Amino acid sequence: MKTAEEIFKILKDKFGDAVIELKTGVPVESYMTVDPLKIDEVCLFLRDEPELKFDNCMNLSGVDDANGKKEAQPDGTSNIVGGTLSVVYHLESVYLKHKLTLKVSTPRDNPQVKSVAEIWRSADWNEREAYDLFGINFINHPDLRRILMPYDWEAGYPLRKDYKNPEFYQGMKVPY
Amino acid sequence: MREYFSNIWTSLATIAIGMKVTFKHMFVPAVTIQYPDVRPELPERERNRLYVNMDDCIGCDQCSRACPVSCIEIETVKGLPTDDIGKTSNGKKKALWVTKFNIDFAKCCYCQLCVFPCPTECIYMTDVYEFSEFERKSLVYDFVTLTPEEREQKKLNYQKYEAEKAAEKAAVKKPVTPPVTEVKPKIENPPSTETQGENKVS
Amino acid sequence: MMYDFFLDLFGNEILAAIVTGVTPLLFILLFVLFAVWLERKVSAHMQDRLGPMRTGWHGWLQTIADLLKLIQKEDISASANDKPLFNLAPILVFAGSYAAFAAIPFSSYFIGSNLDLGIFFIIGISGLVVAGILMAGWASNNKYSLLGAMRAAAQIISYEIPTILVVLTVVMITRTLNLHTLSEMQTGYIWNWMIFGGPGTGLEKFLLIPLMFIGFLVIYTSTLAEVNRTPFDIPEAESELVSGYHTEYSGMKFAMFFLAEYANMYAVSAIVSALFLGGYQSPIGYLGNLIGVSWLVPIEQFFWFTAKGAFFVFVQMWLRWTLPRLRVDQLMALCWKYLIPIAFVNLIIVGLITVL
Amino acid sequence: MSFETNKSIEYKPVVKTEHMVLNMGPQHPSTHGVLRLELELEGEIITRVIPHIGYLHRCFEKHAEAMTYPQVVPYTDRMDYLASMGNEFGYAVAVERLLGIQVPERVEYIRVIMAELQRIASHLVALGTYGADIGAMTPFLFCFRDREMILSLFEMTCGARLLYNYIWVGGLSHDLHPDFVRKTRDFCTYFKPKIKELNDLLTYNKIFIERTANVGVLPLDTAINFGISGPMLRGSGLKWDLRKDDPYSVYHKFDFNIPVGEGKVGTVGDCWDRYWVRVLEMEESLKIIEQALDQLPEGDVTSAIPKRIKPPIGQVYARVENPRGELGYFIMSDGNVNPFRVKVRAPSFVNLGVMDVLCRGHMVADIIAILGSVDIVLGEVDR
Repeated sequence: MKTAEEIFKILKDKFGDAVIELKTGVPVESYMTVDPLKIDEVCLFLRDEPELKFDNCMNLSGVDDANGKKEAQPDGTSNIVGGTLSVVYHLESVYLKHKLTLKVSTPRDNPQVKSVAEIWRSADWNEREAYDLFGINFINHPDLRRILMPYDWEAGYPLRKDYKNPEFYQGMKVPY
Repeated sequence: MREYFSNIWTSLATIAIGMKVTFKHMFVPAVTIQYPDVRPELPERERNRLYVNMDDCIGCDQCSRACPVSCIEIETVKGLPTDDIGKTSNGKKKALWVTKFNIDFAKCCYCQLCVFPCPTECIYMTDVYEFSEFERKSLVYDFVTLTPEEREQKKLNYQKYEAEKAAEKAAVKKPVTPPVTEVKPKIENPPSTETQGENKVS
Repeated sequence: MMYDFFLDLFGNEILAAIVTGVTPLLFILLFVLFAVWLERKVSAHMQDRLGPMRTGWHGWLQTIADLLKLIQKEDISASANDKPLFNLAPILVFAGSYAAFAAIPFSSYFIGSNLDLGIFFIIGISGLVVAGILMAGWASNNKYSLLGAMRAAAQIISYEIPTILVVLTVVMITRTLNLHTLSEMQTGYIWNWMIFGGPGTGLEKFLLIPLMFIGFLVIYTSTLAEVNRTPFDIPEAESELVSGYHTEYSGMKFAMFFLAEYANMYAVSAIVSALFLGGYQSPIGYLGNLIGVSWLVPIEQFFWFTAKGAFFVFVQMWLRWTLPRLRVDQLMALCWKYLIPIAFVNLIIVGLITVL
Repeated sequence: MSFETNKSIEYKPVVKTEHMVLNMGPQHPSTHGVLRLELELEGEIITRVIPHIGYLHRCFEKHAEAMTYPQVVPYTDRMDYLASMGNEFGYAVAVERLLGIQVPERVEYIRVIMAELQRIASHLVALGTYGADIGAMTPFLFCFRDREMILSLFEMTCGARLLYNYIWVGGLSHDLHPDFVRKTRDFCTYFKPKIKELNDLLTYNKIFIERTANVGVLPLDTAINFGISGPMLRGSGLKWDLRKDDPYSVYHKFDFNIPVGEGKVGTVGDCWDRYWVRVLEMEESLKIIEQALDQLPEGDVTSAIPKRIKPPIGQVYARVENPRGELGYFIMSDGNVNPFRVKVRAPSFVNLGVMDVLCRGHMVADIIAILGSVDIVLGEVDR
């Protein structure tokens, strides 16, 4: 059993700048920010290191940080330009019973995160879901398709904060 | 070989045990009830169709805001100072005409969230559960007790009153006066005879 | 038999033949009406339910209401169906099970045709059912139907073997294939039935009793499989193959399959009771003989035969609402690894006993 | 009737033949809702399973962003509609942790009773439909008969049978009905013999064992790597239950066992083990309910409900043991009355991901057995 600080120290020694910082003191949950393009290496280390042994990825969720600039559109809605999308990983060790929250942030215009689906298979569908609903591109994912939305959905990524309902889908009017 | 015969034996034995259970149940009284003839007794907290007691409704819009599916639509018009809108059962004077109180039961999710915030306990869930309709729009229930003409009238009255007030204001504003006097004419302003007549009818 | 009776009555061969042919059909229809209602009621009461209650007393008219509904239904046929086969299949399936009734002895007078090869004819003609089911599955042009039909064919053909082996065991003792003669041999009281060693006496009879019980269990299990009832309803396993070979059928064509299924249920029950439980013979003697009214005896026999058949149909239902279903490979394993060896060993032992 | 079941995961074809692609669902009697499975078959042997989900996607997460915190509760009901109390419980735990409030003891006890009753109800559906999938209809109706009694208890308490909106952030919508304790005790005594009857009728039935033992074996390391939780993980032999391993609410006060799969009739982690774990869990739930009823403290159940829920900026991941596994809520707050982001870690969603591994090399009929033992609720998979 290790605390987040100890884990952060181990990771910092091993990966240096790839592990950016440990945010503590925020309400309820502290988390560690990691470089999105190094996340797979960090995760593999976290899983295989005998004293960490994070063998279970409980949850993987995409988040739209909505911290970009809002650009008003002529039809009254607004688009968000710039800013970041994030992916939050909740890891846990079944045997050592400690938990860890990782967070990666990636630019909204070209969101790219290394996939951890090969490390924890539970991340496979969760990453597909994050891709489906946020448009985060998971590099090296074995099968990155839409999962909840129809495969031919073209109206964007629904959980982004500036998502607008399309008027038509496949020639059918959407709001019944 | 031994396994072979034990397999045959366990198969026959477990099948016989299962058949015994089902046979016993042939003589157990049925648990189903013949629904339209026999009706289940509903508990007192049953959550079915909503009912609004409009006598108590003060038009505060809290139920509508609490609703997660926005199935309650409320529109209110301020009563004129002279209007007698009536009192709620706990003795509060009402200040608003409720000109629209629609609940769309096609949307309602029967979560009871609207019931709790109501200050006068005038919206509550009843145990009426059979209210299917052939058309979806007939599931929109209108609870307002006023007739459509009256509702229009109330709106018009208030508009007229506002307009009069605005005109008054404008009239008062021309000679620059302190704001206190601005309110004063409102009270003194005699309501039109029309409104009074309308109120008597209602 | 029945044909001669009607020939005497009408004096016209064609009319007599038609009436003789239609009588089992009437019986099938009435029986199916009853059996479908019984199935519903049995399943309902086993599951602490009531079942149909509204149409008539305890819903006994429900089957007729269903029939009316099925007649009115649109006869849907998909564009990719093989139309001639698709239309032919339900008729063939029903014809197979209907033809089996020709040789079933309902009473000593009520036999469609008193064939010398009665039991052989029934087993042969039920083969038509397999052809019909295969046709239905193939013509539907539906993967589920095809899988169901393939399973059905494999299943029915496999299970014919233990059936025939057990029939052979019985035939070895009775030395006849004629179902009428076979039933007549089991006359008298309950201990003359084949399941209690048949009409013989002495040590041989007592040696035969356990073997006959085993044979009875084997043939009952395998006939259950031949008519696709749970636990062997794999061809139409509704949780896997939707409805198997009759997924694509609707309206009256579906009703034909339905009718054939229930008719088959009765047919196999009748065979089992004719072979082992004395056919139409009463276990307790006849009232007609007692009071000297000879025409009452065939009616009593008819009653006993129907009752025995209905009892086995009830047991089939009872099993259905108790047991889960097997998987297709387990079904085959049950047949080839268990039933056939048992039936075969049984056959040899019975053969030795009868020879000695 | 012991038949060699197909134990190998990889199927090696002997003759090169064309594969058949069979679509199972979204409208199929045994896909438990609108799940579509694309099966690649070699005869009747499965070479690949591709699940397609999303037919019931109702954008719970998007909805939640537009709702205030109390308004989300009725929506959580609709995810795992067979275990609504558990969903509400998880949500309440998450938001309370975010707000940092403590709820009265009585509330916690009532929540535990409700969650455990719901677990029994949910497992009854799981076991009953499992029997129906395998072909036995009678256990299905017996299970539903008993489940109705639990639903009546819920109806008495909060007025609804399925979608309760009962467990609120900080409290409960109603206190218990005066008759509740007595009737629940009656139910407990009524229900114990029914479990035995179910075992006689289905669990130990040879045909049922043949259909489920050694089928769909899920090894433990695979299970953990796939993030499997709940009875599936326990069926694979790991004593892992959030009620003990990450205690929330007042579960630490109760004495109960965590049943695990032991491979009693087959291999550890086969379908029968998963089924058996559920049967045993019902008994454990009864134990918890009885203890909770004995210790039930007095108090007010609505006193701790905040008037206005406005959590500080922050995030929380709270999880509870739902009947189907670990139900986690990841809630991000930006200090508004609406949650900024709600992500649900739905146990069915994660558990369904392992279908392909479980099914390879088995037959079409086994798909049904495996899917039934995974016990998914599509409302939760698609959210």
